[in-house]
Amino acid sequence: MPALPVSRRQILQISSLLLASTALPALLAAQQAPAGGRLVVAADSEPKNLNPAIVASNGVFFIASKVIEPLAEASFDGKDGLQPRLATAWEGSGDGLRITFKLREGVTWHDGKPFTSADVAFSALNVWKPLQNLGRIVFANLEAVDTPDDHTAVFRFSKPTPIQLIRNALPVVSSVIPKHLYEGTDIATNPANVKLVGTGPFTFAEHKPGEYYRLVRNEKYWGKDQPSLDEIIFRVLPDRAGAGAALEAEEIQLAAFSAVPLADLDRISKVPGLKIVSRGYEALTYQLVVEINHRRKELADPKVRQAIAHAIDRNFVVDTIFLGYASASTGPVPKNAPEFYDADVPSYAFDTQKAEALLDEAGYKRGSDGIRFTLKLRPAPYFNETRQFGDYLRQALAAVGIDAQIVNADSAAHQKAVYTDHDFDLAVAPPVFRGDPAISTTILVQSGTPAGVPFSNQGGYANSALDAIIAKAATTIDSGERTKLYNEFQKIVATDLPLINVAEWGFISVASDRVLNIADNPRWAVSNWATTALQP
Amino acid sequence: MKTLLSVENLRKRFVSAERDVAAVDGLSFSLGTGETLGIAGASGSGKSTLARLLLRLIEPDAGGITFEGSDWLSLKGSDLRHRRGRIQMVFQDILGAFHPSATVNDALGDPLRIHGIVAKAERSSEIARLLERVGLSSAHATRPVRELSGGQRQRVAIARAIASRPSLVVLDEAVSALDVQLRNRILELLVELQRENGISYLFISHDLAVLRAVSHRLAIMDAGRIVETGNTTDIINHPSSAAGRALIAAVPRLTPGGRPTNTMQKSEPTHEP
Amino acid sequence: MNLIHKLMKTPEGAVGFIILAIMIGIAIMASTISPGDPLRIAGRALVAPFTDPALPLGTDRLGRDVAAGIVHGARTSLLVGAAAALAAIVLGLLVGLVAGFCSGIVDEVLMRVVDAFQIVPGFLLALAFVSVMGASLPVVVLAITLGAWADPARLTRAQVLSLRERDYVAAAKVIGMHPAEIAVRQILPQALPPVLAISATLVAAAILTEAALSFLGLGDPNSVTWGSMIAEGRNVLRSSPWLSILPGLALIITVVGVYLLSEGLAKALAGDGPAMQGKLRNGAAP
Amino acid sequence: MNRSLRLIRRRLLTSIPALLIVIILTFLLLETAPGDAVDAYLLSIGGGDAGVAASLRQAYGLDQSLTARLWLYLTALARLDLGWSTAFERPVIDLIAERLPNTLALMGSATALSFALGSTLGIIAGAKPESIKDIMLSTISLILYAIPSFWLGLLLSLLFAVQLRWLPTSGIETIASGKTGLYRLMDIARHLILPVGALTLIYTALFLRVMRAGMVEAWKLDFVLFARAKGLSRTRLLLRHVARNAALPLITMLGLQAAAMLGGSVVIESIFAIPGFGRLAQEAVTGRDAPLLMGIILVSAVLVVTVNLLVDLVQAAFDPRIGASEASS
Repeated sequence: MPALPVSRRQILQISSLLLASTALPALLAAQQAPAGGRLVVAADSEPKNLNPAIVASNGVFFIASKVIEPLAEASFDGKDGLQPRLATAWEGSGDGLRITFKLREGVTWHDGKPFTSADVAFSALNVWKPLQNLGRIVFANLEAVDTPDDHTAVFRFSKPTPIQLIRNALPVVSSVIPKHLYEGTDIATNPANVKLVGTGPFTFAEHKPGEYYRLVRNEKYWGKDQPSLDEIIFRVLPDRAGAGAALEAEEIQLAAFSAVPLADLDRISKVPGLKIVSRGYEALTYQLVVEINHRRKELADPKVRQAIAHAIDRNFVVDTIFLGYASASTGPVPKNAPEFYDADVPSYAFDTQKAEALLDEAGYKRGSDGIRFTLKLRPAPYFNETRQFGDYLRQALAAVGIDAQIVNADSAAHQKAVYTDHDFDLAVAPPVFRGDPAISTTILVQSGTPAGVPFSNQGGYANSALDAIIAKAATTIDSGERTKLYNEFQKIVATDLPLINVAEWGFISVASDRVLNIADNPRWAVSNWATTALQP
Repeated sequence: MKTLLSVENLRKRFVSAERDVAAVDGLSFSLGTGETLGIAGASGSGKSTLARLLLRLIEPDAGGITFEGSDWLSLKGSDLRHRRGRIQMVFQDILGAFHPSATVNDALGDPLRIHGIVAKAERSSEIARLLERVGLSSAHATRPVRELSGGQRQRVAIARAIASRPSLVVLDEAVSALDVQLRNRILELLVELQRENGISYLFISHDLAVLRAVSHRLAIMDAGRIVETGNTTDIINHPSSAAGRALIAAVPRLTPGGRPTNTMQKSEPTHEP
Repeated sequence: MNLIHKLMKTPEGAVGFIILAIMIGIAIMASTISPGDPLRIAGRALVAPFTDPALPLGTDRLGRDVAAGIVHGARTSLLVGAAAALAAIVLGLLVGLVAGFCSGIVDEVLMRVVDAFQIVPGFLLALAFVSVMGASLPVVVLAITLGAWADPARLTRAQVLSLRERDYVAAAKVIGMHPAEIAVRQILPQALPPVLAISATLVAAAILTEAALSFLGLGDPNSVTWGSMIAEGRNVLRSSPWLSILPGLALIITVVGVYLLSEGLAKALAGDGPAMQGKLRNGAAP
Repeated sequence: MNRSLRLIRRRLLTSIPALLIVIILTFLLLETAPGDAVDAYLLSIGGGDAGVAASLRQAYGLDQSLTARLWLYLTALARLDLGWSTAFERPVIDLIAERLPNTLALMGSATALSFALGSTLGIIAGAKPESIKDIMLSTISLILYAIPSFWLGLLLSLLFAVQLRWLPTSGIETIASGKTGLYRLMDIARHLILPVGALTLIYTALFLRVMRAGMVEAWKLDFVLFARAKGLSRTRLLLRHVARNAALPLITMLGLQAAAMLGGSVVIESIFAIPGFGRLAQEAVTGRDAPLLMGIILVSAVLVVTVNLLVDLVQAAFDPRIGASEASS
């Protein structure tokens, strides 16, 4: 597996951290760490359903991944980018109809019952496939799970399913929950969804709504000498600007997922005792995307879309909005997914003259007031950066004679307006790349998704060639061939611009120097933190 | 003498959390054209309530009022507003009866406009005529009412009352706030107007001296009822009710043998030709 | 003229008048003082104030001119404040007038609605309203109005109730004046002064409420407001505190100006009648 | 006593329809909102397909008609059942019971402190209107009163929590401290110092100004002038007559401000991460959680009504005329 490419700024960041002796231990994985201690972490939301087997989202994983484990976790250096968790080995059959998992032995649930293949079979068939937001796609063709013995689970599919997809999806979709607590109950309302029972390094102790979650050390964890922390507290700090202050006041030791606003990082990095870490999010890449409503006749014209792409100064976006903690996008697959990434696609350099020429060519001349046409722009409200990019895009479009009126709405209203009512011309969205195009970026351009499905193609774009490639890749077993299909996919998207990919970014963690072994895998923030330690 | 107004068994109670008072309790009387009926009574006897009932400022609980030959109480909405010009009132509080920022023009112009008494173009000359009739000069027309003297104000109030050419004017303690000299002049004016226009007056007062000077007939009110009624002089000389005796006793100069305070000539009630 | 003269004689009135005159002047002249879209990117990001003559007050996170923002923000803040206060007063007058004049069932129903708006925390209402309706200037104005009209309504009704017992209203009725004309021409002008006396504090409260809404991210994204500038600057409060402090000062100075003016007015009017009580009764904004 | 009972009855009778209007308006507001509880939930879990959305809408009862849902809510309410929060999957009453004490502690102590402080300073300022002391206090209070609470909260937090580290930056108590009894109370008090301080500064300014204005008026009252002429000592006059008279508008103000203060908690709770009512309201709105939002608004309305009733009773005790006119109005 090749080294993961990171942006220039990231490299600078990492090397500067390497120079700073205080930050050094954090980057050396599995460093000899002191045991014990309570780690207090900022959390900005309280998911009402904490069960990662049902809700595969980063907000849930952030807390639940310490308690409930997947079959495998992402890894910087493991085979296929994976490291074993509850499964120790996996093997697909050549026809793509079976995958066999060897399961870890000697693992017990937090309530003392043994973990067996029956739990995996139950989770897969009764939870992942029917209930989970992503599992419904990945395991759509899962027919049965055979359990020849307590430590073997054989997944059987009705149609060929690419092992590449399953592998890439494992860290996200395969959280195993205990059959003995869920069987025969209403899974969606089971009390264990909020008071988690898993096999992970930490057990769920309490949740004080509005204040904190408390996880405590699992003394019987299967990992040798793991975990090293005694306790993890997720302190609820819904106000982002509050996290920086709490870190400085040493009330918390870690703020992940850019809980500290990017704009404040420059200053925070100079505060003694705090460090900034941009690693640990490589498999959690967010893409900054301009969604386009193709029902608008102006936007249905590829020239206009190209003009918009030329009007956006990606360097400004990366340097000013993301303060360098991002990189410019070339297409729908981020550079952080080297398995699929293809740089050889049409690109759109920042060039307002070209943009204006394209708009003139398309027949939309500037009016007497300098305006060509007016658009409704809806930036997603989820991140500071999406809103700021909305502000920027309005200005960038104004520069080429397009008058974009921003409509801000809260999350629910934004969701309804864009993905159900199609009440937008342009929207700014931050979709997540989840390791495989089949479960992330393709849904944004594929046609045929009914209205009401969040984060899907609701711009009315339909391209049968593109649809065909996406469909074919979903059942292509051969990894090489499947990758080629996705290369083709990237070319078409970058050429035809059903949407405009602007930038891709990971998050930033700010931590006390006392926190050790952070960012030791590409999904670190949402992994189990078994090795994370705290210097007294 | 033709009957202009007749009141039958009129009743009005005021009910609230604190009290329950029958302000007017079965009142009956009638009034002829060109006649002045004085209503006398101690304070709280229901005089003002009667005035407000007649002007439809409040509604009675029971009873009937016939005015100018038709049922006065059955009138509603715009029908009532159109007929309102026929009964007018002069209030006790001579300042409070005018809008604080009104000019004489406003005060007199409103009834003329509302009842269409004269065409718009003739309104200012009509106002001048009205002012002249109540003994003011047309130069007063542009003055704010609040800047006038008490006597001038009451003249404006009377001018307003006769502007819509009513057949009945209710005067509720209309001269009580004025000093004796002014009072006499106003009373003279009223009598003169009655003589010229044949207006009827319902003259409400607690002051028998005033009533004796202007009333053809007198009614004594007590606790919401009329306890005696008859010729003014007769009642003042020989009150038959306790309330009447008490009222007369309160005004020493009215006791038999005393001299009346003024020597105005009452006009005779006009008779229809 | 007389009133302004009296006003300028009180120290509060004079200072308040001058502050507001300057602010209103800036708001009116905003496009002349600082032409173009105040939201456009004018230079490097985070230029410190007083370092670049072209950008006297520096730039924000995206390189937008802070001076332009403050100048144009004056326009939005004052406009929102004045519009919301005006709407609240007009609505309050209307409801109070109808309730007080009609009495009976109409009064009872209207007053229960007024009660409803008075017992609900106005800011909660505004927050829910803007979140749900989406943030734009008219929605923000409406949201602030919803939380502010009940007081003027109650005040108007109390005035009307006492005024309608006056003889001059009875006199107007007696001459056959239409009830609508009585309400509008006879009662309204007299009911107005105490309601207008609280208008200044309504404006101040509206400006503060708009700022609080913008601070929570519920301001109109297409126009600059001081509240949104403060919120925007909050993320860099420690490294570039001027981004929050400058619009904050503008906001405080304006609100102080409004309060001073209302004090001065109350003093100037005190000669004409009893001074207004509870001058700040509507002032508490979050 | 009879008057008090009448007052209570009158308040209750007028409050019920008002509360009903509050409920219906809140309900309609959320009804017109773009996006419902299911949209909000799907968003929080990172998406889902149309089938999930439909089954969730059924589970939440959102497939029923508007009137059916309103009727269901009202009948449940009549049984004192505040319903089920969709955003938290818990009974609304539990959530409110959990958050309300925090807000009450915050607002209660800020109100009590500012009331005491404001009236005292108001007496000092109003003791001699237009004196240097008065002008200084009035000016400071005017400026304080113009400061937005969020701004003051931010600056206080920056200074005392981050720079000086004397006090915690946020929260209602030290998390998972295991403290009990008096130690826990002291811990909570420590956490409340900054938010309460910010609110107290602003509300003190308000009460000061009202008290002072009342005093200025009271000095002009006939009986005060008379008492002065009689040669009553100034201090005695000040406290016995003037301040006593000025206290009434202050108490009225307390009632008038109850709703505004409760609303003001939203911003302060957001800055200091206090799990209180204001924050719960925000979460209810974002989650399009109609029962929760209605529960919050309803409970805050009931609180405001209660405070006003208490204010009425206190005023009636102070000044018998007020009670009488209020009861008969």
